[in-house]
Amino acid sequence: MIVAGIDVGSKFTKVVIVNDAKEILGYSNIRTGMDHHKTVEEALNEALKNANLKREDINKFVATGFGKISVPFADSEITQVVAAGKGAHFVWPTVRTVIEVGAEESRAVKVGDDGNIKDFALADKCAAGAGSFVDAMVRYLEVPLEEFGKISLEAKESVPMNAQCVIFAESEVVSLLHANYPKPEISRAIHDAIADRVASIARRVGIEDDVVLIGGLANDIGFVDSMKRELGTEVYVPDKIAPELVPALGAAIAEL
Amino acid sequence: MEAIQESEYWRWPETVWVDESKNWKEAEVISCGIDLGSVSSQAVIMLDGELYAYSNLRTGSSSAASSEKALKSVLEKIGDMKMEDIHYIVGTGYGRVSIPFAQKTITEIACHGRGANYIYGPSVRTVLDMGGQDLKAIKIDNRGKVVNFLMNDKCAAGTGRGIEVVADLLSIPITEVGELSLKVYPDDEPEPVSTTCIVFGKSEILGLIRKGWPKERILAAFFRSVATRVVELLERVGVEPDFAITGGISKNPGVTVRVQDMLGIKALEPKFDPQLAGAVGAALFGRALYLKSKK
Amino acid sequence: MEVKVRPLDCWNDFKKYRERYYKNYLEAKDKGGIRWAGSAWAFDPVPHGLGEDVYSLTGEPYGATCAFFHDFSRECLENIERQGVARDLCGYMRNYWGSIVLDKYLLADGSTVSPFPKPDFNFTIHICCSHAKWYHFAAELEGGIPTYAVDISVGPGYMLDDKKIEYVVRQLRDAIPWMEKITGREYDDELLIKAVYAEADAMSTWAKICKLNQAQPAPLEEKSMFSLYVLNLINRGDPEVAKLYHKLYDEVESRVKRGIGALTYEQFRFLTDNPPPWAFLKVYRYLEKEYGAISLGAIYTFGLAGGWIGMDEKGEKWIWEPAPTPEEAGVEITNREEALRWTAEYNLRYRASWQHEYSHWIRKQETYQMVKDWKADAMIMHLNRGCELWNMSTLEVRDYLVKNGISVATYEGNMADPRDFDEARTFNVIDSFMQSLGIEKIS
Amino acid sequence: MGKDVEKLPQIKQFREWFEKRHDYAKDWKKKNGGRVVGYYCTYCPEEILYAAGVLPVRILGSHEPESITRPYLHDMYCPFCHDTLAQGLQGRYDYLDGVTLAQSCLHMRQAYFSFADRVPNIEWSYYMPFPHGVNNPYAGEYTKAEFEKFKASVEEWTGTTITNKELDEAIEVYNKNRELMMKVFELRKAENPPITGLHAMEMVVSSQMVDKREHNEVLESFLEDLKDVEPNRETGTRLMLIGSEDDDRSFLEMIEYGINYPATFVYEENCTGARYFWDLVRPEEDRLMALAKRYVYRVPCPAKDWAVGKLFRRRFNHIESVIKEYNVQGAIIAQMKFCDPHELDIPSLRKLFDQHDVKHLTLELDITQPIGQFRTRVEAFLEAMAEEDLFF
Ligand SMILES: Nc1ncnc2c1ncn2[C@@H]1O[C@H](COP(=O)(O)OP(=O)(O)O)[C@@H](O)[C@H]1O
Ligand SMILES: Nc1ncnc2c1ncn2[C@@H]1O[C@H](COP(=O)(O)OP(=O)(O)O)[C@@H](O)[C@H]1O
Ligand code: SF4
Ligand code: SF4
Ligand code: SF4
Repeated sequence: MIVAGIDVGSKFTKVVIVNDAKEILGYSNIRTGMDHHKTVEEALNEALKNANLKREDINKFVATGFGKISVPFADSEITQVVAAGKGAHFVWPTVRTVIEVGAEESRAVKVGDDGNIKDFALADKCAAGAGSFVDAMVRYLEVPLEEFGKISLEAKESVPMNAQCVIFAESEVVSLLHANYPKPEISRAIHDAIADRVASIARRVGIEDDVVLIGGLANDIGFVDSMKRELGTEVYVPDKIAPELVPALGAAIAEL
Repeated sequence: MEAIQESEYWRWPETVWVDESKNWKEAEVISCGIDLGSVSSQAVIMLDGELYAYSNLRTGSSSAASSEKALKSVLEKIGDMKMEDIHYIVGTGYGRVSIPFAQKTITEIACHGRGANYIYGPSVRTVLDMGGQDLKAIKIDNRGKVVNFLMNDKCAAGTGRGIEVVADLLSIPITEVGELSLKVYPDDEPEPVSTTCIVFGKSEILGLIRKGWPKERILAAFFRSVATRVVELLERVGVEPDFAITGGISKNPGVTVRVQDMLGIKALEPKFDPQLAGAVGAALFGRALYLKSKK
Repeated sequence: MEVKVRPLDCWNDFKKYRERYYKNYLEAKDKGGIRWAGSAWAFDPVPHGLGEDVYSLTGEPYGATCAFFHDFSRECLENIERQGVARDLCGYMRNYWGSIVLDKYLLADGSTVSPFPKPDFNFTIHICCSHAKWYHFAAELEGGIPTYAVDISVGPGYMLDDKKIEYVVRQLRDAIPWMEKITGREYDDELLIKAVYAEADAMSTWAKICKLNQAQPAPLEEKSMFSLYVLNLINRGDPEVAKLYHKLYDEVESRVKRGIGALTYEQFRFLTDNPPPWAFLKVYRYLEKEYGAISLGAIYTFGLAGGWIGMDEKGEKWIWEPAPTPEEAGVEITNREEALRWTAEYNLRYRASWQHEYSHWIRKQETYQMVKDWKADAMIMHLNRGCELWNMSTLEVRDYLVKNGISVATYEGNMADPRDFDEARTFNVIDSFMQSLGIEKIS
Repeated sequence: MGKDVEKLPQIKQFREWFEKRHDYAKDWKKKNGGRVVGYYCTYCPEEILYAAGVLPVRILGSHEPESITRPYLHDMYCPFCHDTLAQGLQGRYDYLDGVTLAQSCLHMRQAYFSFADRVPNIEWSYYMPFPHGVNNPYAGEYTKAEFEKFKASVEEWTGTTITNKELDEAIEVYNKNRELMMKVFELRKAENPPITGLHAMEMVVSSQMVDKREHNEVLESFLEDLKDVEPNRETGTRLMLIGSEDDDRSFLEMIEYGINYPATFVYEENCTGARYFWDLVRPEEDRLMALAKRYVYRVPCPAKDWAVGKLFRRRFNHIESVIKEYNVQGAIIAQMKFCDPHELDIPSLRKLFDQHDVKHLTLELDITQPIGQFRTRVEAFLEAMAEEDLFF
């Protein structure tokens, strides 16, 4: 049986195609447009191309993500929590705490030995901290996204940020800029602020090793570093597959 | 995976302008105001208290550089004026303390009050300044002096940045969002988005997108809640006519039309770009300070 | 398992009572009656002694009614915030003040009338940081209505002693001449005694009804309970209320005997804790329809309107057993002093919702025991920004339950400010929770 | 030549105590072998603890961002509570042997319970019911009864009996401290006050951290030295600070030392300022009753200040007299985010200031302060009262 997991995220739509043996046959990741149906079609076609398959070859479609209702042909739907838990457990079997940070949302999922979900927590409002914050900051700092994480590692000190609200955090960043703080320090301050907020969600479920970080922001080494410091424990990023693809993968294997 | 190219819908146009009909060499006092905002920077040159030239640019990552750039662009546009020719420079705005060449700094609240008085005339009593991150309701007297003011503090919702976020989310240029939202106004206006929090509101807007709402309805719902917040702030200081709107969002009819209708008061028509109000006020203070120093 | 369902026969009686209640307050003056306003927690029997034509308006249920009609609520909230009132204050209170400022009074059917009927006096209690100040500020908004607040902050019931009870009784004692002076009426102790009996009867009976919901299938779901429990929050000193609860008890008991449930398909039993987001009761409907999930009740609906034994004497275990009425306790109330003492002690000791703000330990036991006694599968907690008292300890309770093997989901909201609720997010939480527990959608 | 207040050793001492509060408490324990109890809220009858040889220290925050409290305290609880609990969870208060709370707002209650449960080494914790109805004639007696139980619990825990003599001594030390600080405040009525709000805050907060006897000694010499102080800064606008807990140096520093326009606080009507020490214990035969009356009838906290019978707020009367006596020109209402008790007074408070022609500015405090935003607001606020000569 061949299954396609489709994760319609608020910013990116991802498709992962797997077979019975849980091997990844192909994947795609494209920007979620205003027209979700169209985006889903495009992402699927790209993944099929990548896997060298035809649509008819797929036996089952599983949708997840904030826009999962935009996959009219899905055979089943699973929530982001379950997709994250299943996916992370598959790529990292010793995981107990999964932390997913996407463009708009973050969540923490606690999984048991068997990969079952034991507890979860979603970001509350007024505590939002996720990828789009980074995207906005990159614009202020005028550095490329890829650089942004790297320079954070060069920081010599941490500048605390009063980061309850993303918008106010932005204005704090602006004032740091105006106070001529070096960019590495500011980058680290931003990463620390997001890590602080994400950690507060994760702490609700309790931190238990191994901690695995997934979602787009896991690509950001500055953020991973901040998370390690904030939680005081090792934080792993899957190496077999890009971290933002893990939920789509989780969706696919959930139905195998 | 290759990087994904993003369009920047939040970008608004920059301008540099000079009044060719005037000769600055004839002026007694040349004053300059620089408003270094979180989003935009303006440099205004005034000749004896009359607007002569300005630049209106985006604020970059270094405040000193942004203020220099703003001043440089306006001087370049004028052509033969040098920084030394200016008698007094006053800095204002969020980054006012980091303008290296400002002789004095004055808050944007005082400057917007003074600027509104110049742009709209001495009858103005209430000024609403809607900028990048702050929302201010300012009461002034007939000289443009601040009598009282209030600023948003609980929440950054309803500010320029919030609007930029939404423009980006919907992939519509910032200069068009306001007009577009008026398509359904006032008869077919949907309920406001239930929360004014931009962070929370964002997920609500995403939800509306997913439900397949047309963009103009989403924008209408969003601007309605922004306007509600603005009106709340205004009513707390007490709106007295005449009423004027300054700052970047004054160019966004999606907000201004709704605010005026909710208040039942028409805002005055500006003589020129109200985004300049802060810098204009600063330049006017510059003139006063210069004259004071001469006395 | 498919079960028999049928609507409640006495549903209409409750609905009518509530409609009449709001009308009576409005029209009190036409009949020469007296109006007072205060918290649902105020010592309701006390003003009853002023006569049989004394009508109250209790603020929390009124605030909840506003919230239920969310357009009106939005208008109230926006109007009061324009006066410089902070947005994070108690949601009921802001609706109430907003209604005063708008000068519009909301009736139970959602229609409004002007002007807002001012009370002759405010009579309330102080337990959270807001109650007394709520009416203090309301009085200012209304141009100086005499206001009396009884301080009840004497600690949990199981630690009561004579001095504490006396502190409350003395304040109640003083309230009577104060009311006489304001209203120019002579106080009738007989009416007070009648009301005190009625109160205990109504509250203990409600507790007995709640206990019936331990049955499987559960005869009541919480959404209907919202319409039933409320009579104890608006006029429990009225003997008619106790009568209605007896009638309800009989009906629910017979449902249990005959195996009649509230849901056709009861697949999942859960409890809640806080007042619900009144504008979004669809959360409950969604759970019922999609998952066959029934809310059996909450420390809110049970604890607010019911008299319960509560914490045992050592403060170790919570006992969900109905509190004794005077008859059951073998007490006869014959005069003002005895009546005041009884109502003070009954409320301080047995009003469950007055216990758990004195320590999260109490609330942990209260909640844990409820999950056990009502055989619930899980808790769905509302992190309610609208009420700091009901939201107190919620996260500590969550932590405790999870550590004790009980599954918990939380969602953010506000009981009375529709702007603080994110529908999409909430349904996402619910779906995630159900899926993580392996509960399939019915359909 | 007068003295420079900044150089006074007492100012340095206050600041050192303020900054090294935890070290002080640890040293005190080593030196005296006694117990240290942390307390929440200014309604705690410290005299009883002190009489038993216990050092009471106020639990305060650190103004550093944190997220470790979020699993236990909801976001809507005030930042002060998050901050204090975070201190406990981070181990900064591990030297405490006990913790207590005199019943106060709900936020503090929740913080207290989480603190008492989750901070290691705490062997004694006591939640003391305290009336909310301090404007009510029976509150004194009820309080006295609660103080008796509190005393009994302290005695049982420490294995001591608190005699009347010890109570008298404690009351004397505490009263002395109050008196001395009130004298310092008296000097602030001058046209050019010798100290700033920052100094006052450090003085009052340090008194909550150290043995009052030691503090009294320093206060006495401080008062002596203040006589010779020559104010060397422009007083500028005379400000009053209104609010709850506020011991953030950066905030006061910014306002008094960091703005284009001079300004000086002449009075702090808040929990870490005057409200802590204003009003003395008036001795009477029944010591606990004397104590109860002091705590019940002192200038109340907004959480407890509401109408009984007719409309009034006792705190407002006090504020009015401060405005007059200290010649207050402007008020900064610095309120903790989500703080219901204070928020409930603010609309009426604003009216009060308007009536007295005192300009006012409301700022919302968080764990750390967005100093940049505050500066603009405060600067504009002061600017509006000055700069007349720029308008012609
Ligand atoms: N290389 C990278 N460095 C930093 N951040 C990245 C990188 N790649 C992606 N991101 C962040 O990840 C986010 C997208 O994450 P994703 O999980 O795909 O989002 P969603 O599923 O919510 O649409 C973007 O907002 C971006 O900030
Ligand atoms: N041409 C325009 N059309 C619509 N909106 C605009 C335009 N120009 C600026 N804006 C809005 O104004 C905001 C910037 O306002 P401004 O007063 O310049 O901010 P600040 O002074 O705080 O930097 C932008 O965030 C944007 O929302
Ligand atoms: S302060 Fe920020 S995060 Fe909080 S409600 Fe406002 S916009 Fe949202
Ligand atoms: S905050 Fe809660 S307990 Fe307090 S008055 Fe409001 S509803 Fe009642
Ligand atoms: S700031 Fe307010 S809410 Fe916080 S502890 Fe103090 S009184 Fe309570």
